[in-house]
Amino acid sequence: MSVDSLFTQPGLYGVTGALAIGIGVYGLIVRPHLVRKIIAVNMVGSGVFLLFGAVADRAAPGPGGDPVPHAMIITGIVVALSATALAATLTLRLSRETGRTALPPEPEDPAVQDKES
Amino acid sequence: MSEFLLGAAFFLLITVAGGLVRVVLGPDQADKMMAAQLLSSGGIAILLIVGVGLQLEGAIDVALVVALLAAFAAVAFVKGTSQAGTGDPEAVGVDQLTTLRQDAPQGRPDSP
Amino acid sequence: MTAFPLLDPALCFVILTTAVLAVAIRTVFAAVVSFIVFGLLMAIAWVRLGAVDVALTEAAIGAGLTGVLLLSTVARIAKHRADRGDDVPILEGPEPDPAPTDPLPGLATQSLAIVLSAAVAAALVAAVALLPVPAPGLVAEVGSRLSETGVESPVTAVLLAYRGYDTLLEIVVLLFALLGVWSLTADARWGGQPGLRHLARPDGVMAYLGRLLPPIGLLVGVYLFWIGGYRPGGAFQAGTVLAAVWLLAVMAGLVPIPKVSGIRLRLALVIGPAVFLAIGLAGYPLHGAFLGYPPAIAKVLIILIEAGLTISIATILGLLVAGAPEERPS
Amino acid sequence: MTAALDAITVVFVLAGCFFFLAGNVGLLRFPDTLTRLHALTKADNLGLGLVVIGLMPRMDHPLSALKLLLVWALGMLAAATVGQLIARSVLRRGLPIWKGPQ
Repeated sequence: MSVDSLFTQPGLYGVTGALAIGIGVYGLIVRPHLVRKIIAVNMVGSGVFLLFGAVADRAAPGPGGDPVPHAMIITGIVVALSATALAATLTLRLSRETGRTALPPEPEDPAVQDKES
Repeated sequence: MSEFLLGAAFFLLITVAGGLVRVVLGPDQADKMMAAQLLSSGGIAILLIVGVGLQLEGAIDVALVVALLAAFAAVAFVKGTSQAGTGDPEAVGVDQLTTLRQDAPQGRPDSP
Repeated sequence: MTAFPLLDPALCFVILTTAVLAVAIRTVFAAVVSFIVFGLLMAIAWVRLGAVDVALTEAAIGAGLTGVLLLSTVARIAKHRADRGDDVPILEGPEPDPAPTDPLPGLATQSLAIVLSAAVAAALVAAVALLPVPAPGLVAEVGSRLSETGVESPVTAVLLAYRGYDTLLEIVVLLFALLGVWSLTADARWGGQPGLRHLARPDGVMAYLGRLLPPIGLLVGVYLFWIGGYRPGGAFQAGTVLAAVWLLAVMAGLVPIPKVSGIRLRLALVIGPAVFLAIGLAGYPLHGAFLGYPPAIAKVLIILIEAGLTISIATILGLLVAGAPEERPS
Repeated sequence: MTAALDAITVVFVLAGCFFFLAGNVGLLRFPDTLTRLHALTKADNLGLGLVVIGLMPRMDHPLSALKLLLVWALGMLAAATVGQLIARSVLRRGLPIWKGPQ
């Protein structure tokens, strides 16, 4: 296939989705704060949906597109919200019990000396 | 005509994206929330223009939903900054509360 | 092909900028605000891609519910820190990061993360470039038997007729997520009202908004529910909008959240899956298969299913964002 | 006739874009939170209104034009209430208020 397909409308949004997934993965790994991890995971989810939506748009260019991926993406967005709500509740429970908003680092990671423990 | 409309949408997008600078710099959280507010009303305008530009009736429904929920995030933010996280900044006796805050040391805020 | 070729690249650039901001910005609150903006821009991207149903869902959930959920989570975390005496002010003043004690991992981890995420992104970009030329799609198949499903909108037909089984499982997944959230309640607070007790000044602006918006929200919700049959819309979008305005009324202190142990609340939760399952099982005698709708009455069945779904989705999403009960049941 | 309608659309949409630009510049350059809030809620709202007026003649059905007005009304409601709530929140938290060029 060719690289210039990346510059068509679906290709462009597909690349945006791919890059959003990359940014989300980076945020998930680097950011210790749990709410930021939730945001990163949501970003990966949105990236995946955008990638899937770009594929759908290729199937039937112009308004409309392929309805099957659209239905799955709608279901995905709603389930992603419920997963976010569950993760947020877990974070709140950890915060209420221990007052901390990040998971304790693994003991053998020398780079992070958790001052509190 | 749709060339002009999509061009206007492009201009709006760039203008409103400038608000992201305030999200980064904004000294106070209210500034960041306001930037999000400007971006949402800019988004409504872009949705309307793109909807008309592409003859997409549905885009106006999307703009309707965004307009309906525009105030939602700001209300959640404002509640977060008021006493005990659930109150209303306009709670009764707010002026008295304000003066209390200035002379009270940074102690634990009482819930209203 | 597109009248103004600059709009899409600009939109993609701003989306990616907001994404980088949401990850790289200094404070948690700013990251949440960036994510709200990201959700809104995604809704515009979906309109540009021609997927209006998805744009509606993304606008209601991405820019609406997820933002409020994260904002109230950050506010509650700050409240917990304040209650514990960690003298961090509640989200006010020149804004300190409510969690200054979260150190970033060392340089080694960060550089490894950059390499890994760059590899993931590069692989996916390559995948996009290598998509087959005759783009695969099910547009023709969906269109061919659309008349038998009783609805004109292809997305609704896929959601409720062709792949009705997925949607049934999805509403059950939502129910389980809510059970998960409620099961995280402290034992002492079980049976209490979900979420925090919300108070507002009775004649204030928040109460005014809480009185004015819900009726309009109800109107928009019913409108979205009804046009689902022949235009972008449907149970999910309607349920999300109804959940949002209900939450607004709750935050304005006008509507008390019914107790977790309330029977009416539980009925509203279960009605969606129950109706869907009942109609699915009725498919055996009526049309010889689970979820088989006889074409003659397919439209009525789908509308019934969507009505049940709208009620349940609105209740579940509202309670999910409200969160686990925090008040002791009086 | 359509030329006149197109002219209306162009003029009003451009005016709307101008006010969005004004609102944005105000948001970026004003000295303190309350003045930025003023710039934000006034300018972007007028911008949205002008864009709506500009788009109304292009709608194929008069009811769609009314729907545009509803979107504008909701936008105004949101801007007004948010402006009031954020201003009150800023006032309560005792943030520095700009007293004019010293």
